[in-house]
Amino acid sequence: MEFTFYLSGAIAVAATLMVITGLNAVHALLYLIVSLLAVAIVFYVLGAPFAAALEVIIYAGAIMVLFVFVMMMLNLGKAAAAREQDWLTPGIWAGPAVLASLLLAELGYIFAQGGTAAGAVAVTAKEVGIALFGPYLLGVELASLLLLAGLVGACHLGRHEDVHHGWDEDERHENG
Amino acid sequence: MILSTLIFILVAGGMLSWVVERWRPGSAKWVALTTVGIELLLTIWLWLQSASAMALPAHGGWLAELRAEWIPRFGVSFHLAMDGISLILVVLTAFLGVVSVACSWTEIQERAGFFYLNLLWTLAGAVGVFLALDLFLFFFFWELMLVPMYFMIAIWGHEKRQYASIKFFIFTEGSGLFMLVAILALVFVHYRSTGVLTFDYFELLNTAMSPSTELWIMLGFFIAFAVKTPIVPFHTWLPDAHTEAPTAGSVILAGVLLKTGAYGLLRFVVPLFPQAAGYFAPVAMALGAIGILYGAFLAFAQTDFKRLVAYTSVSHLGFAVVGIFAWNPWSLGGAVMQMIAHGVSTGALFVIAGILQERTHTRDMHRFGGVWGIMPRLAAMGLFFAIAALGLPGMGNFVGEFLVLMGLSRVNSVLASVAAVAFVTSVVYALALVQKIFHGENTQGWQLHDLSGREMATLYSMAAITLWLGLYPQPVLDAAPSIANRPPAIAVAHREGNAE
Amino acid sequence: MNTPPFALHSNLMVLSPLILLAGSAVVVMLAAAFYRHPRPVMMLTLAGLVLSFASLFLSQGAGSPQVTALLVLDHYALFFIGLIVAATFVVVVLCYRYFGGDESRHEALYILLLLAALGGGVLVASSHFASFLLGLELLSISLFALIAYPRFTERPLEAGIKYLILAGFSSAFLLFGMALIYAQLGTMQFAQIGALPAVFERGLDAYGLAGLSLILVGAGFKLALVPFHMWTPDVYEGAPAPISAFIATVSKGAMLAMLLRYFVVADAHQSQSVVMALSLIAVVTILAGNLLALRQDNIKRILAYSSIAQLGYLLVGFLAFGAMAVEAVAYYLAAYFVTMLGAFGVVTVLSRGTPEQDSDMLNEYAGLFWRRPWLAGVFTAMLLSLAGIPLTMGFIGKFYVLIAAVGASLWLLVIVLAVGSAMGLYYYLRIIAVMCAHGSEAVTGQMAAPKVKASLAESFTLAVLALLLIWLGVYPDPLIRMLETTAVHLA
Amino acid sequence: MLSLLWLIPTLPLAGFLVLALSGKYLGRRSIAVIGTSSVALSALIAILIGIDFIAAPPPGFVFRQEAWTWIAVAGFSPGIGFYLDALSLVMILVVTVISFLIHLYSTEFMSGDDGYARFFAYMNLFVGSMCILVLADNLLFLYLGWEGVGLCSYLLIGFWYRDSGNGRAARKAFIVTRVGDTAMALGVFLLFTHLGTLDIQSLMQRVTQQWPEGSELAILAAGLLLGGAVGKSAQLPLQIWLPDAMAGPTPVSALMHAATMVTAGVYLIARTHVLFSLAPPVQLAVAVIGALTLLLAGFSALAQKDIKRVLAYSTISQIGYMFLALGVGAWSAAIFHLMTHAFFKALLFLSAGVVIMTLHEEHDIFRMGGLRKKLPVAFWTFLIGSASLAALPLVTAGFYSKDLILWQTWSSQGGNPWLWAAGCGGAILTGLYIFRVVFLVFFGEARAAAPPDTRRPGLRITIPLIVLAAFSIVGGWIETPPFLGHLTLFSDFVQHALPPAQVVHDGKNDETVLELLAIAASLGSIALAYLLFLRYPAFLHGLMLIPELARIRKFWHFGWGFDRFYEFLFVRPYIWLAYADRNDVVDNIYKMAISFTLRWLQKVDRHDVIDYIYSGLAELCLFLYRALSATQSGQVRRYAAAIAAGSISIIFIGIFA
Amino acid sequence: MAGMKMSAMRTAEAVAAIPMHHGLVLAAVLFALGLIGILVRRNLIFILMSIEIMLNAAGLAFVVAGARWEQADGQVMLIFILAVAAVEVSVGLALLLLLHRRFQTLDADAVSKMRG
Repeated sequence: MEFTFYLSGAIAVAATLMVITGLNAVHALLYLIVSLLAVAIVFYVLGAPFAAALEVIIYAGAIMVLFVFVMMMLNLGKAAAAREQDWLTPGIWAGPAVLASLLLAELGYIFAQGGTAAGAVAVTAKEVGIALFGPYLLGVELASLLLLAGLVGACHLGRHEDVHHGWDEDERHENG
Repeated sequence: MILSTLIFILVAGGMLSWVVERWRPGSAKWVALTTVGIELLLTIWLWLQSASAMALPAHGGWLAELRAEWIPRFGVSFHLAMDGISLILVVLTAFLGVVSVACSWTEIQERAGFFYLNLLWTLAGAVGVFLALDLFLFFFFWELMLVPMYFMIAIWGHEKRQYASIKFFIFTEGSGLFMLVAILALVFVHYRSTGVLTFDYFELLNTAMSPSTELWIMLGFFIAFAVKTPIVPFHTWLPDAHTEAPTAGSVILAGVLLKTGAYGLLRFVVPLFPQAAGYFAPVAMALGAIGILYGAFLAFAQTDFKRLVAYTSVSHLGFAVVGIFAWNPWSLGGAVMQMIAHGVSTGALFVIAGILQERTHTRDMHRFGGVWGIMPRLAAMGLFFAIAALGLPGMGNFVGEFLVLMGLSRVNSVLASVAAVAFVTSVVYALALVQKIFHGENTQGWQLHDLSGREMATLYSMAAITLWLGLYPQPVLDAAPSIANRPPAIAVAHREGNAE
Repeated sequence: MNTPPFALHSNLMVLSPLILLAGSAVVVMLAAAFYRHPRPVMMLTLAGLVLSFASLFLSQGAGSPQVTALLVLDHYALFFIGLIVAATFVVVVLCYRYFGGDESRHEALYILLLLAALGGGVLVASSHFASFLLGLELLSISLFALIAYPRFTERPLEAGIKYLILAGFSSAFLLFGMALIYAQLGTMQFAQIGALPAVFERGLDAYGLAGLSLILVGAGFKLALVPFHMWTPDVYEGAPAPISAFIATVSKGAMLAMLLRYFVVADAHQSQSVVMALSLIAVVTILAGNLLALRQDNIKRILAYSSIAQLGYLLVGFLAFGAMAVEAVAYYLAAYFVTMLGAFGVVTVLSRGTPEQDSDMLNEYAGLFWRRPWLAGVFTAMLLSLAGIPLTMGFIGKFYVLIAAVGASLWLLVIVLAVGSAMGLYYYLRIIAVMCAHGSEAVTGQMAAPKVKASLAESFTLAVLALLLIWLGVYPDPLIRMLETTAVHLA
Repeated sequence: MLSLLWLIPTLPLAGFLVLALSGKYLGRRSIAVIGTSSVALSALIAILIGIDFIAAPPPGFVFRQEAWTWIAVAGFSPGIGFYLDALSLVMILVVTVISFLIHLYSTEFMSGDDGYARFFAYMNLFVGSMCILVLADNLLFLYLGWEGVGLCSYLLIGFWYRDSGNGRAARKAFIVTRVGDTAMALGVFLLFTHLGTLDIQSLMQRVTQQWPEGSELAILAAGLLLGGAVGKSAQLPLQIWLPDAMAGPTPVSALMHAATMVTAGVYLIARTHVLFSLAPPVQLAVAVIGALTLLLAGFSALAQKDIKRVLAYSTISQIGYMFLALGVGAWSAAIFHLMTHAFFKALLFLSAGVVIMTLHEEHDIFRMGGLRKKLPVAFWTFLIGSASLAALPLVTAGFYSKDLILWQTWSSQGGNPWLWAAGCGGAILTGLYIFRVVFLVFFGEARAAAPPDTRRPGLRITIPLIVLAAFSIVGGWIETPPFLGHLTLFSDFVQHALPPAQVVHDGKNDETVLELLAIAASLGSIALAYLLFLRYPAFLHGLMLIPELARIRKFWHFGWGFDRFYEFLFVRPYIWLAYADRNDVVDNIYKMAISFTLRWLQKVDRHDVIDYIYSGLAELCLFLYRALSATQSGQVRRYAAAIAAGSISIIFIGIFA
Repeated sequence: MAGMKMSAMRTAEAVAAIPMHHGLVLAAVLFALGLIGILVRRNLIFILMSIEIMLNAAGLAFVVAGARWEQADGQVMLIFILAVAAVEVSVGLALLLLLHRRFQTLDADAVSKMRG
């Protein structure tokens, strides 16, 4: 079991690395899905089967599908990949890499202080459900409102045509 | 009640003149004049009343007092009180208020309503400063009077008004923040030792502090007052502000606002921190003496009339500072006298500069000369006040300077000798002023009409007051002892210093 | 989880302000779907806000303020919810004409505003990481859409994208920090975090410190503290003026209130090092905020930088910790709300004549004093309040903060505050000076800014704000009395 | 009668006020009437009071009158009060009477001038101030008069204000005397600090009670007062203002040199003689200063071309005699000489004024000559004045006073032969330079560029001349040396206020010998002048061809180079520094400190930051503003990087601090 | 295994005993990679993906911590994070589409007109 954790962890890291270095957005997205799936396995190994399932269904499923849709709409081709190639000059990596490694070093230092304990029992879907609709009831309600906000926002922003004048003058945009 | 009336009249008068001007242009100045006139009458009435009251020791020197709850959470109350020194400064403020309204009469044509609003509110703030005995309230007024003054400079000022107004505001307001911090520190020191959170002057008067704490807190106050007074090297805002302000602004700045700084030293710094002021007195006196000489020195080299006068203010107020920190009856009397006399005489010089500028649109002294030939009355007045500025006996400034130096020579005769050099340097600048403007040849061919009746009334009354102060200064001097009678430890410190 | 005994009725009563906000969002949405005209929608929104505000008094004392582990609607929370609701009210009033009035369809705006207000309300009432997260995100998500609301105009879009990326980025930090604290203690409830005396496993206290630091990053982003401030000017400039007002007030205020609660309840102020870091941030924030504004020519950017500096001042009060600090922060926030709403309100009113870009360049304000004296007067009052000049709430606020800080002997911060305030005077005065300009300078202003009359509602709102500013600046006692009880409840 | 004392200064002051306020509306006639009558009245009152005083002396030969307490602060209570004793009576008589004569003279002399009212206003103020100075009962009030005199000298020297040279001379006068005044003010502080009063009489009492002779404080106080006296009386080293003061109208010079102003120093020392006698070193200094001044000024007078400058140097020189007398303790001799000098010097100036007026403002004696016939009144009066100045024996007032001084310089306690020798040398010089003028101006042939004015002086000019000439002759007969009847009216009278000189070398023979020597000096010098300037002028011309001598002459002409010396030492540096610092060095320090910092910082950014800058501190802020602004790149990735960096720092502080 | 706590009340299956800090290190690494992604990429799609990576890493950290304490709270938080991520992505993608429509680019640097 432990081995599964480390293996899937390694896969997640490798796949994520591919995501951030990838040139082709669709490929990168696929790597991201791989990474998410690997994380789902980690969840399972850690005794969180419900989380693992959600990770697969919502994250790797629903959210990533959104990305796919958008990419299909934009229809990014070879030109996009070439532009990525231009943007990703080697020099650009140095600063972020330093920052990230500093952060990692700090976090690593913290983790090295302790935290060797481990959970021994899995937390089942049932327990999660009880928690969700017990103490976290209001959280769920809020999450629904959060989704509502996202819905309204995305709806407004994504609206293609707008018959009214005022601020949203599509004509101007189309002419220009 | 009368005290809050003094402030309220000005506030209301300002509002009224603004409103009235919108309703009927040209009437604002009448409203303003009436307001300051009433104020002046009230204060003079108070003064006459007080002459008897001040003699009574039972009053503790306080002529009137008003105290009301304001912000109980901080122990802040609306506490006004008036003793002799506040009284004469309020009288001065009211008088210069009349003068400044009079000298703006024709100068201010644009947006007169708003101008008089600002003018009267500045005066209200100054009166508040002179009357407030709650440190919060004091600070409140202290900052408050700057805003309308800022507007006066920024809107009705001369060429570099933006620069000057912002510099003025940042210097004074910024230093005010140090005072605020110091006030809070003092309040908390008091709070920790007594458990009472209060900003009341009397309560805070005898707060026990460690010497270093006392020194630091005192420095906070000192910086604010030093900027306002101004004490070299915090004076650099002053020449700009005085030069760029409209005439009324310069008059009020020099006559009233600078006095708030000296008043602060007198009312707060020394009484609240007697020991620290004692340690610090040599430094402060040295700074004052430097200011006396430095201001006179720089005044000589100026080519801008108002700038010259501005530097003379630095010099004159240096006497006040020295007098306050020498802290004996003579020097204190001299300091108070100097404050009043400087207010009138320098105010008059600014009025003269304003009259000239209104007619010629320049303040550059190179472009003047021979004004005596065309405006003899103005020139005579200019000569008179230049002479007052150089401290000729018989004029108010002399009494102040002489008493200050006499007091100082008791404390530190070397410093007194150094400061006395100003007797010479002041002659140098005053005569240079007279020479460059009034004497000499009228090279520019100015053809100017002499003083109008209004201007004459203004200047003559100021001249009369200067003479009166010089020949019978007793009413003013009588007001000063109410502070000096309470000799705090600074006097002891001096005495010890002398003994060594 | 130690859920209090379930008492539906009283809990609903207690929750009523938030429920009403959420409910009105839903009602507004439905109304907008059926009756597509902005005016009734706006009216409904206002009604919802008024109701929510009214229910604050209902909520108070209706029962135990703790509703589940997530929310606690104590005095403190109610005060800030009231502030948020009132601010939202003002923003809604400002938005209506700004976004085109009756001629334009902008119903979604009101839904989003209500939801954002709800997010703010949840944030100030949260007593648990989950509600912290959800409130924060509710606020952020609504703001993304609000900032980019004029969708095809360039600057709002840019601002929206920037805000989205950085908000997501910083939330990730925040979440990671929460996770670390959770990993250390096994609880996410503030009160329990504060109450847990011992750590079960040694070596874990660094988790807590790092977690707290990361939470500060997330909060610092929302509060625009240096060095997490960089989005602020761009977003303020890009966002529509009323929305900038909303970001400046509700978003920041809610986060600060929340953070203060966290620090006090979860005993975070015991961590010396984090407090030190925060002090450092305060110093840098004050200085950088003021410096950045010095020669800025865009009013909205100046206000943005100024708001950065203001948050620095607030942080000084914040770092005093204790009853006085809570009061100081609350008062200062109230003053800050009034001031920022007023300032952006003026910008909003002036911007209506310029569709492509808000009228926010300094030269457009030249001579405003003579063209539109009342508007300029209000703006001046607001600027003076920001500068902390007496007669305004800003002065009392700064005074309060200084009292708290001096009481806690935070000398360095006090000095920096003084220095910063002195610097700040320059750019506030610069604006005022420009507004006072007359003659040729003023002509450019006249050319640049066409005259648009303020609507009655706008004028009324601005007048009320200005009066409030001065009334509470001269006689702050009523508000202070209210705050005293607030502080008692929290600390 | 005595109770009218206060009117003496008040009347001229009132005249001043009337003329200053309403001079514009008055005609010339009424101006002249007001201006002159105010002084005339006060002279009249002075005379009446004098008669009263002598006839019925008040108790203790002292009369006091206080109008009101001027300043009263904690024991310091100088009043506006007058003090009349023998000394001040003599002074007040001299001042008012001579002033009246000069005023009368001026009504005609100045009749063509624009500033007629202004002139009389100033003159009245001058006289009023001088009366205050003389009558003041305390040092502060005296100081008021003292400064008032200084002011008026400034106003009157610069009376013709259009010419900037006059302004310069006027300012020089005021500033130089003010240097002395400052010393005096310090002396006043010192006296009050240690003795607790400024009332002159009680001060003198306390001085004797509290300070032993030769005590440091006494020396210091006397020295400081001497500073004031030296300034006002134009003695070394502050004598430089007086020659330039000739820029004013001639009556002003007369007034200043004869009655007012320059005598103030002498009066001050005489008034406070008790203090000076307690400070022997200072007294010696007074004598030495007097001796040196009289010699230096005598030489300078010899080298002048301007008739008024000759007279000016002569005044310096004569005041030197008075100082010499004061220095040796011959108080009454000094005052006596003061009086006679006032007569003949006023006379000299006024008659010189007639000459100058007639020759169209010609001052150069080498362009005059042969005026004896054309201006008989002027000639005779000038001659009388000169004779009196040169101490022509027996017939002139100057002889008696100067001889008294010379004798007491030899004989009194503080005297010594060197001082006597200096005085004698000075006497030779005096005769030489004044008769040089007489011979050049009135004898020989006319050398004037333009023909002289045909107008002849009217009565208002001649009457004062004649009266003064009479005084210059008669004035000395009230005090005569032993071998000439030994009248001592003057010293007897004055001794109520001033003690007689402590004579140590008594002896009639000595005195006679010395008197004869002095007479010889006087006569010899006149003869020498005759030979050199009238008889054999070629000899002198020949001498002047020797460059060394010419250089010495030039050196004397420029008053021994004092002017240049001060110019280089004080004036130029002050002006230079002031102008260099016109923009306020403090402001610049702020700016410079910051621009240095900036230069250093600017290695990052070569752009000129200083251009935009308002003020110094703002520069730093602006620099930081620009630096910080640069971070606001608009690129979201950079912003994110800042957040990341910030988080790293916070965590670092959080876990490691 | 040290510190293991068996709850008799729960019928639970044993899980692999992964020390908490190992899980957290994994989360931190993923977090750091996401961070690099945001700082390096200019394409908005990649930036959004990187944000997802970071949020996911935070979620992972919660689950790891929840596992350590054997509580459901960690997973509950993950669910909330999922919701947040979903909403953020949806709004983000909507903005991305707008950007593309307006500028025909996905370059984040293209929208940097406002500065200073």
